[in-house]
Amino acid sequence: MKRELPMLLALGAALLRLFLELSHYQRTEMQWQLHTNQWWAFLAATAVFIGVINLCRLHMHRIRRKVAHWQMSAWCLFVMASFGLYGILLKGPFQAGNQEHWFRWIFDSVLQPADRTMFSLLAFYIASAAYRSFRMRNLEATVMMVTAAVLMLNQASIGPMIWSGWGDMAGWFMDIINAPAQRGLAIGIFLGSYAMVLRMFLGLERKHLGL
Amino acid sequence: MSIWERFERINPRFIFLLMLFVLITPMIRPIGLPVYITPLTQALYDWVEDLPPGSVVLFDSAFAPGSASEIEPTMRALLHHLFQNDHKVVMMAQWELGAMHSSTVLDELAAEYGKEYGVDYANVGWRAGSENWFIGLRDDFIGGMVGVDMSGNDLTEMPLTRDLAAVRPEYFAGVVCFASGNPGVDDWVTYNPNMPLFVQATAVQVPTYMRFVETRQIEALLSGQAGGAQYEQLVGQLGEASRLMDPQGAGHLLIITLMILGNIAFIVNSKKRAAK
Amino acid sequence: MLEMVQLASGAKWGFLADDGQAVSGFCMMMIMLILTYYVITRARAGFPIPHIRKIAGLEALDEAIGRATEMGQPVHISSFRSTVDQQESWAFWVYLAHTAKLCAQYDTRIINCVSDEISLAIHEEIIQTGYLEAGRPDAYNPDDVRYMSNQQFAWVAGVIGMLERERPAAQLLIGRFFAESLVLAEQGNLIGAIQIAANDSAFQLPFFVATCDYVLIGEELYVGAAYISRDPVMTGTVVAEDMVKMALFGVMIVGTLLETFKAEGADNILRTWFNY
Amino acid sequence: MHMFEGFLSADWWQVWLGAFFTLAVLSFLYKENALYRFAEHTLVGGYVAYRVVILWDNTLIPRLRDNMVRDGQWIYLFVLFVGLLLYTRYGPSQYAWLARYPIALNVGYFVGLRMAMLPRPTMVQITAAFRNLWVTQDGSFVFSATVNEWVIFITTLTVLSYFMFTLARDWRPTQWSGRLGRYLLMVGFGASFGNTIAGRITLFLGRADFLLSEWLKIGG
Repeated sequence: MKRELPMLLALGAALLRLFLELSHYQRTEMQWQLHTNQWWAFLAATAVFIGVINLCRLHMHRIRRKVAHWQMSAWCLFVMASFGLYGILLKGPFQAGNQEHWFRWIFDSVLQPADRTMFSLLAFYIASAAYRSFRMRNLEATVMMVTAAVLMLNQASIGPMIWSGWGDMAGWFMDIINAPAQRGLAIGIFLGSYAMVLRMFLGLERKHLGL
Repeated sequence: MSIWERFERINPRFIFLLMLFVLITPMIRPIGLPVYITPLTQALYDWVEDLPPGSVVLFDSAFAPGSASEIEPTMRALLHHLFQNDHKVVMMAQWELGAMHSSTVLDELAAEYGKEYGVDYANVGWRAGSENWFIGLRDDFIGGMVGVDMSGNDLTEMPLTRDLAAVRPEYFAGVVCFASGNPGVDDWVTYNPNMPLFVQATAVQVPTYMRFVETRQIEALLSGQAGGAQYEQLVGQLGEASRLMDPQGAGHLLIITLMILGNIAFIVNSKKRAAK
Repeated sequence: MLEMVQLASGAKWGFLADDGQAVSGFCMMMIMLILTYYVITRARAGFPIPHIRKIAGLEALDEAIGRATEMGQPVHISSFRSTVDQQESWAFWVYLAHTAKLCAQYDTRIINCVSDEISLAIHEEIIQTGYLEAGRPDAYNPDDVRYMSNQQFAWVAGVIGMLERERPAAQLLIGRFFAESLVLAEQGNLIGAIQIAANDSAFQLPFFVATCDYVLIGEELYVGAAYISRDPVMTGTVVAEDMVKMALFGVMIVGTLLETFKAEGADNILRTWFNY
Repeated sequence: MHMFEGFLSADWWQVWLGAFFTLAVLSFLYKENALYRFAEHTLVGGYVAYRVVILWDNTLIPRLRDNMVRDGQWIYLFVLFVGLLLYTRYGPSQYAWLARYPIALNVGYFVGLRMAMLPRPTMVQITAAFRNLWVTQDGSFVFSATVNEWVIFITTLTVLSYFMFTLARDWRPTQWSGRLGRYLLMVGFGASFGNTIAGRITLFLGRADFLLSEWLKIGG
């Protein structure tokens, strides 16, 4: 029950999906796959409160032990509880409230700017990364740097102003070197990941079941 | 310590500060760098021009607000273009935050052209279940969406969505995927290869998607803000993307200058180290 | 119970083609499956298996954990989008189990930040088992497995805040990353952590290559996952993979010869077969 | 002062809250500080709540209310039960193993998907590697196109040969082509990096544009 059944369930689920995908269920007129997919999507959605439990436990511990910045933990829990309950109870628990004006207003004026700014930090990090790592230490770093520079000048419309053929040169790097290199990488990744999938399928990897 | 040695060990905060200065200045005083239109942007424009009137176009917002600056300009310009030519738009989202963000844009543009919800445009949003959900849409659009749009309206009661049985070329003229990562373009290419696919991607993804363009799995590919600026020019609705192309160039110049100086410092210092 | 759905398109014979690449994909699956089974049976029977070439990043893994132990600082290991549906996550679980066990043996804290609920339960289980196997079940601290929302930049905000406050000496970024790759790697660099990345996304590899100390590129991520246990059966799967790779070299060369020498306007037989 | 137009109205608050959180996050570039921590914890708590709300509204409730109760698909009750087994991890420890069932089902179902679907997009990439190494147009030989085809062909093969792990790894030609493949891969990475910088700068420009034209109301 504890060891064999989960393994069997996993194998059964994998075989079911494999059969559904390869057999092209449209023949059966019952659209079995459509329904099984919907059941599994629902199964995944039922896990949503695990994150809430984890977050509560972590921050409750911090508050109880009064570790540094425990006030922030309290604030985090407050934000989660108030925003979540507001969204769910806004139009009653059985009606969708997420498109309601004030719920969207909070999303647009608090979460979205913070999220976008977080992402925009990349503009600075990429400058310092380029400065620090593009040095002519060895041939590898040098070829990477030169191609990056060519593409950068093209992106900024500066390359084409210097020489009309610049765009073509950048395009050559993208289409003739980059695309096939990506292709080689992708084929390798496919083989590697497929071996990984087969290890899961054959039950060689079962770390996730705690076995 | 010589100036070069100091330069090599520069505090990243100085670089951050320089970058801030270089990016903000041209925003206040624009320079006016030119915009070149690429064939891959032109392809999207031509496709929209050739669509029969009243076509239903599926938008897939597979991005988070984080990358909105790169993607939103094209979405706006394209909505201008579609609404001007009297086409209809159904918006779905492979990213949950994309659903929320794009609905604001869609509502705004629809109001500007006086379009009616449920007749000219609709927003069905995001559902849980990742690929399971996505694959299901290929065969049953309304069932996969649990029968409701984002605000809980019944899809079978709205004139626009009533007959949209599946995400197939019979029902939708094409998909415009606004992608900033996974899930996104790969899902369309893998699970629904029959739909004509047009992509506005963030610049970072463009090199990887070039291989799909070559194999004709993607019909048009717009790259980041540059793509937005180009489309804005084509439609004649200059907006955010066109305005921000100048600081873009300045930022690149700064990075290239830093790279060159960094390398000079590196060479000078390694000569010194070798001499010691 | 199941409703009947009107068929929108013609019937398809799955196993017998008519749907894109189904057949060639199915053949590929059978070939890989048979080869893998053959090689692991040989390995189980005790026949010698070829050694795997050295992968620098993998050797550095134990070293990095050792350094964190010496400095008395935690190890941070994370995969951003570690949802259960991705093969990268499955590979990540192998690394996580290995790292957790080592950390338990060395008495070093291991911090894992998660962005998916089901994975959260799995990661807790894996780390707990690692501590159990090392014989120190009570040293496991559930507070070090942290859920930081499933949204990319909220997650990043939480992680870089954690990096600044808790200053791990080693950062292992293994698995699936998107735009946050550079933020995490640069921030790790600023706090002076030794960094190992393993990634198979062509978008993010450039950043990892530029900023991390060691990088496992593409396929190396999966091969490392097989190799890390030093188990001949696992290594056997890599041999099967290499056999297919050799065969694909042959296919590509023959395909190219056919393409070059075929008559004008004729079809390439191999291409037709592969596309089906 | 243009900044204070519509003082304390909803739109004014929206702009000012946005500006506050933008600046709070940007302050991290200088150092980790209380403002940043405030934004960080708001973001984490807010997004966890947002996910719960959106799943509740769009998946859990419609499935149970419409599909289960209205349409009588009672299988969702069973699925719900299996899904809830995951929470036994947080209960008494003798039942914690029950959580393995939903995990096994979730993972196994995707193992099947990957087995069936992973080869599919790759097949096109394999056939795309078949190149015409002698390009002619209207009967005459085209030099530049031929060179490009050769470069594409060699790049694909050498990059793939870098990923030889067990077989033929000690063979001299494989080693050389593997090394060449690694350099070509670096060229590809350089191209990606160079192309990306534009995108990353754009992200900040979007924020700066917000601060300057919507909050401070200058420029543009």
